Amino acid sequence: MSSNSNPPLDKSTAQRMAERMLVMRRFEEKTLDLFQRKLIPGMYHLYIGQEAGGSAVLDALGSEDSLLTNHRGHGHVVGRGSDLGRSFSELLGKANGLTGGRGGSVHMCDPERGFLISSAILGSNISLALGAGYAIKRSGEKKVAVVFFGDASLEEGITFEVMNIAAMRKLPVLFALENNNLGAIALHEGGYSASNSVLKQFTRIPELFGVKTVQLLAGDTLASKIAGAREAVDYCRAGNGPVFCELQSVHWPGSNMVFAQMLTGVMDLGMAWGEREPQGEHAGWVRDHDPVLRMAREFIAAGLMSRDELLALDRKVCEEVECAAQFAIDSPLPEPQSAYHHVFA
Amino acid sequence: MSSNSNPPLDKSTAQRMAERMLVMRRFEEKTLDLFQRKLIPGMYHLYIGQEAGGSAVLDALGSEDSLLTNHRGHGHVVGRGSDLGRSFSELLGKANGLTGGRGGSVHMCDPERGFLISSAILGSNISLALGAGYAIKRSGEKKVAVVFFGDASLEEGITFEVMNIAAMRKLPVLFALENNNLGAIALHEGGYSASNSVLKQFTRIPELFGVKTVQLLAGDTLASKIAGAREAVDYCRAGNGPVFCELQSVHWPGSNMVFAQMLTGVMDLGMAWGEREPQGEHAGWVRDHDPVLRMAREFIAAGLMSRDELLALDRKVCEEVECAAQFAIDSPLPEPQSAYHHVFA
Amino acid sequence: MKQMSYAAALVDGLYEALASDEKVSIVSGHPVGFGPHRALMDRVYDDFHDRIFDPPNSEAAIAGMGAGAAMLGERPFINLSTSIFSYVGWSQIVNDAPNVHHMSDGMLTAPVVYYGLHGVRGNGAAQHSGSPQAMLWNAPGLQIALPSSPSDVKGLLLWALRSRNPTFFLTHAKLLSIEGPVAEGLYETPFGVAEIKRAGRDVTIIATSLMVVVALQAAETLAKEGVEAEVVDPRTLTPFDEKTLLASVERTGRLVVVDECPLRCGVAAEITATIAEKGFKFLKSPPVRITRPDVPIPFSTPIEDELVPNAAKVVAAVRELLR
Amino acid sequence: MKQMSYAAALVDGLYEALASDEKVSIVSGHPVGFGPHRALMDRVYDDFHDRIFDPPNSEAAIAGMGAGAAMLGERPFINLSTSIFSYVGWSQIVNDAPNVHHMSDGMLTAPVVYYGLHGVRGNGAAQHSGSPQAMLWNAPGLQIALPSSPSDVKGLLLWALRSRNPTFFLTHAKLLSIEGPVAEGLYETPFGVAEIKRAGRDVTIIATSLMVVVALQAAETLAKEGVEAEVVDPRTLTPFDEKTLLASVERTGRLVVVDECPLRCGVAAEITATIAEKGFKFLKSPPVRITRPDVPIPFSTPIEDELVPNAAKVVAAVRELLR
Ligand SMILES: Cc1ncc(C[n+]2csc(CCOP(=O)(O)OP(=O)(O)O)c2C)c(N)n1
Ligand SMILES: Cc1ncc(C[n+]2csc(CCOP(=O)(O)OP(=O)(O)O)c2C)c(N)n1
Ligand SMILES: [Mg+2]
Ligand SMILES: [Mg+2]
Repeated sequence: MSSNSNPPLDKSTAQRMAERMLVMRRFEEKTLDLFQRKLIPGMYHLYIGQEAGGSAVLDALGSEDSLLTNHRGHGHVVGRGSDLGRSFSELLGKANGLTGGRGGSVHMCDPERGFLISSAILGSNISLALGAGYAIKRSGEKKVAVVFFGDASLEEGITFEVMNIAAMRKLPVLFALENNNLGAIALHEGGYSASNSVLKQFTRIPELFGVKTVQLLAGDTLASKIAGAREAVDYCRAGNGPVFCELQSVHWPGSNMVFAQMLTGVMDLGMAWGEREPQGEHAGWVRDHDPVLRMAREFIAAGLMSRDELLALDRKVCEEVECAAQFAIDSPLPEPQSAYHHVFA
Repeated sequence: MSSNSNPPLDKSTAQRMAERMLVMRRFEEKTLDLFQRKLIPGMYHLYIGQEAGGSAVLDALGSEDSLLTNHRGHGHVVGRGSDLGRSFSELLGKANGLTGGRGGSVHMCDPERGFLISSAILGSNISLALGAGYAIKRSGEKKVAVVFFGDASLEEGITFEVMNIAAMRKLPVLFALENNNLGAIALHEGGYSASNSVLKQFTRIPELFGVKTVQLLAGDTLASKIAGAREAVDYCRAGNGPVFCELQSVHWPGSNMVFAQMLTGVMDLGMAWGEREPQGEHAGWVRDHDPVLRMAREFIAAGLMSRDELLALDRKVCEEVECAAQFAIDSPLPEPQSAYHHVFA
Repeated sequence: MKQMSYAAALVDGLYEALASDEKVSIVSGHPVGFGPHRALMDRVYDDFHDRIFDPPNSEAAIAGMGAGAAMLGERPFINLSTSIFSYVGWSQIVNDAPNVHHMSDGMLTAPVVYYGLHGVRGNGAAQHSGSPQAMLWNAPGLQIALPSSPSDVKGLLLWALRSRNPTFFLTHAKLLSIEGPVAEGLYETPFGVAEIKRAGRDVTIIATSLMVVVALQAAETLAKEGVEAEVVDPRTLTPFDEKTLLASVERTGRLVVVDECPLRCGVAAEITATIAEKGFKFLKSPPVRITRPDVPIPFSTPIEDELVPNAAKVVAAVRELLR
Repeated sequence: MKQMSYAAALVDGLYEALASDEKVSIVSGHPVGFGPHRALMDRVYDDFHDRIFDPPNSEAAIAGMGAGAAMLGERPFINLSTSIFSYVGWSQIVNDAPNVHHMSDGMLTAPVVYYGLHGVRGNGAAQHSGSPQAMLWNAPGLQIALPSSPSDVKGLLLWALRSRNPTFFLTHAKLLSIEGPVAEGLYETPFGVAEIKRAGRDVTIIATSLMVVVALQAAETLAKEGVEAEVVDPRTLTPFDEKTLLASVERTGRLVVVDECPLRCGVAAEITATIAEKGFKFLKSPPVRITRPDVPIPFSTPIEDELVPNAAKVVAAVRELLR
């Protein structure tokens, strides 16, 4: 989607997108903070740096659609509108978390908003989404099943099987590849997250099966990404079969190691308009690739939002996030005896 | 490999090929006979109709190479030169079978000839072959690991994983796809063996991973097939990495159902030169597609073998097969107590 | 009650399920194989053609698809054919479907029915003779059914397809042809209710699936010697009817467990351990397991036969126990 | 003897194996995870860089690759990382590698070593807290090691990498940091030899892996109450040292089995069944199992803790048993 012929964004879309992206970012910054304060047990994975593509897809969905994510799903869940307090509570393992502290970071789930339970087994969630598409197709409804997954899932054979079946049955599945591989450090270089495949152009996989592809490249404008995501969702909803949507992003260097580090501090919107210069180890990424700052620049340039509107929105979001985190901190842990609940329905 | 610029075959190659293909065919005709006489317990799958491609690959291999096959492996094993008596004995579950009656039809194995144990789980044998390639590469020897598999294996995700890894590590694996799909009847049409994929051009899979492909099309001459197979094996042996070799054949209609039927009787070489006309339900296949008859016609036309030479060779093979079958029939069953052997080395 | 084969009863159950519930659909339409019973499915194909999907050979994707569809209210019957093909989709079957309900804090369920033929089917060799039920029993959240009679196979299937939980439903190639009375129309055989297939006072024989038939044969022989064996069939492993089993052992004081899984950590291990733990005081002699030994199943008949539990082995064990 | 951590001993074993046998190679080079122990592998990477392959996330292909390479004489160490990722390659692990030797009539072997971290690791939630060993124990032809100490992990690993059979080798995240004496250089701890980790006369506690540590803690507490528990660690499940276990129960007359698998068909089931069958006359009271209940492991600490066997539960069970 690098063409510039997209219709200009309207203000309400810009407002929604800005809020969604700010919520994603501020939520994750706070998550890192809570983790460093030892309030979050276990593993977690931050969505920082991937806000643009994910938000574009979420914006294109309707309330009736089904969603699944993977281990890196905070952004998708809060971007879909799940309660921030219950989301933080889940990360903290609290009784009023989204799943009562049972799933934690890697199994975020909110059925009221169409969010089905997510598998943290690479490739599995893609097969679950195939099932959601199967169910939707059988019901005859005009819904879409979206699954977000990382580039490493393309190393698992099940993903190829799923594409074949989705294509064969023309199932309404939107395969949303979170390709955060640009600039990632591979395992053998001491990093963790880079994909390990001879295949560099991932859209060739769906193409193999005749699955329509849409690419939202890292450098694309948000307007173009939104148009691309809508095209993908509409195609799928119209019953044409599956779509593979590559959401490309430049790897946030803070997550190159297993435990994320925010070496450049929390985001400062002032950096979008030169009021302040990014400092520290990741300054280059912040300056050139931070999708939230890029969003701010794009919206200001297009006259969709002013600096003040953005700052005000950010303050509101920060307050909500702060308040939600406090809610989670103050919330009770689950009762030990509740461990035995919900094995069978 | 449809180009006609292949070097002409020499007589000794023709002789070897003719013998190999006749052995494959006569062995399988006898297998069907033994099965119908209720001497073969369990499931079995015949190699009839696929002799040309398989023989071409086997002819290109050296004695040091490793081989694996799948559930439809009789042709590969006897074509490699395994003892016919011990091969029949295996099908009959006799103590002196290739694996003492432990493996049976779907796990033929002959390590002395490089034949490793075959998995009858679709895709598994391909991953075992990846390991053979890994071992060869580590040893630094100029060997090749060949794995024969059917088109249904391309529906299993593991096959995609294997190709990726083989390509990444440049492993000397020859993926020999036995594509017997032309004219096969699919499950939903009451048949069994047709592949079930949106992908119709199977070489696109290896191409995706940058794996070299060679096609031996059903209609190609044997000379061309032999040249193609040699090209594939030589490329692999030279350390260039894996090759995917599609061995295409026109489905033998006798195996369209689970239990094969020979509605047109055993092969009669006279049909190659019009001495007799094929009769019965599968006459069309025999006339146009039987690879053994086509071989006979091609060799005679090229002056590589005469009718009499072919007939004499066939008589010799038939006698050997007959004698081997009788050996198997006369052989003892394994001792019950031997069941417990060889669980651990 | 009509007399019919196990295979016919299974197909009947599938037909009734499809006819009575729109949400039921079939993935891979040959649950009774491609052999002599194949034609039984014709009427299902005829009447519910659009609810049967014969998929590619992609067991992992299909297993996950079943769980995902079930999360949205579908009732998929996922036929894995030979049940050990479940190993190819194992992660989805034991680590996705059964966790959905718990991980979602009870908000979601994934009531998919996985289906396959287990056991030593006759010359299937090592790779096609397996029985996954012992492994499956160690996966919390998954129901497991092992019907041993035509009546049970239909009733348990209909129960499974209405249950709110995921189920692995296992039949046996050697059961497909056995005949028995089967009620017409819709009926459900509840999970978690063992059945005493034969009453007896001298020894309790617990068995599932084909081994129930073996146990009943053994009981006939023993009866001629004056020994009355009680044959109890748990019918489902999860849920597991400990009570009926323990009550039987309380009456007889002796236990033989017959099972077709390999010995170590097989189904017989759990049954024996449960009775040893909770019925220790009832036991007048050590519990006895008769199972496949821990040996891959070979192809050839005499060496295959050697490894499989049969009536003679059960009879011998009971005689030894009562000596 | 040097004092070192379990993680360091494991890495030491790997290093020695690579140094002493050309045929050993590693597929996926981070067996002690990406956390604090990661750096231990640096010297292995430095010295054997070309013998480590960090593969794509393709567990099924990698599992099959290991078995295939082993058939040609290689000694691959296949790290599946979290051991439940083995479920993705389950068919290759339980239905290919262990059948090679038998199916080939003894002509071939597939001595691959599969490796992974099992168990409830702390906030891993349902999908990452599993223990595959019970399921694996039902796969004939596969060796299983569950080292519980630094010395064992090195010695058993070296034995596994020289054995002629396929092995699944399981460690536990919560064991990685425990310290103990470890001999330098090459030594092998043979499979199939249980070790009495603590002698005692009043009750036998059989445990594996992390549960040995739990059992030893419980034994300390009990000792203060005058109860001397014997803690026996089978160390390997296949081969399985029944003799040492039975001899211990013969001495103590009482049995508690502690295990981190879910209850049904878990490792404790097999151990309990074996002792009930063969040591019935030694038992003065019913055998007791202390295991994870059949519940998926939830993420949050208090509900996770509730489900995991711990020293307090073992102490309580022993007290109850001796009352
Ligand atoms: C089957 C399986 N193998 C391995 C893992 C361990 N694992 C969790 S996340 C991850 C890397 C994921 O990379 P990618 O898909 O690109 O997602 P990203 O973290 O970059 O968002 C791995 C290997 C797993 N969860 N499941
Ligand atoms: C994982 C797995 N799924 C299903 C099967 C059952 N099966 C055996 S052969 C076969 C069809 C094979 O077709 P193809 O690969 O084209 O080989 P062909 O029989 O045509 O030679 C199937 C589905 C199996 N062996 N393994
Ligand atoms: Mg990634
Ligand atoms: Mg085929």
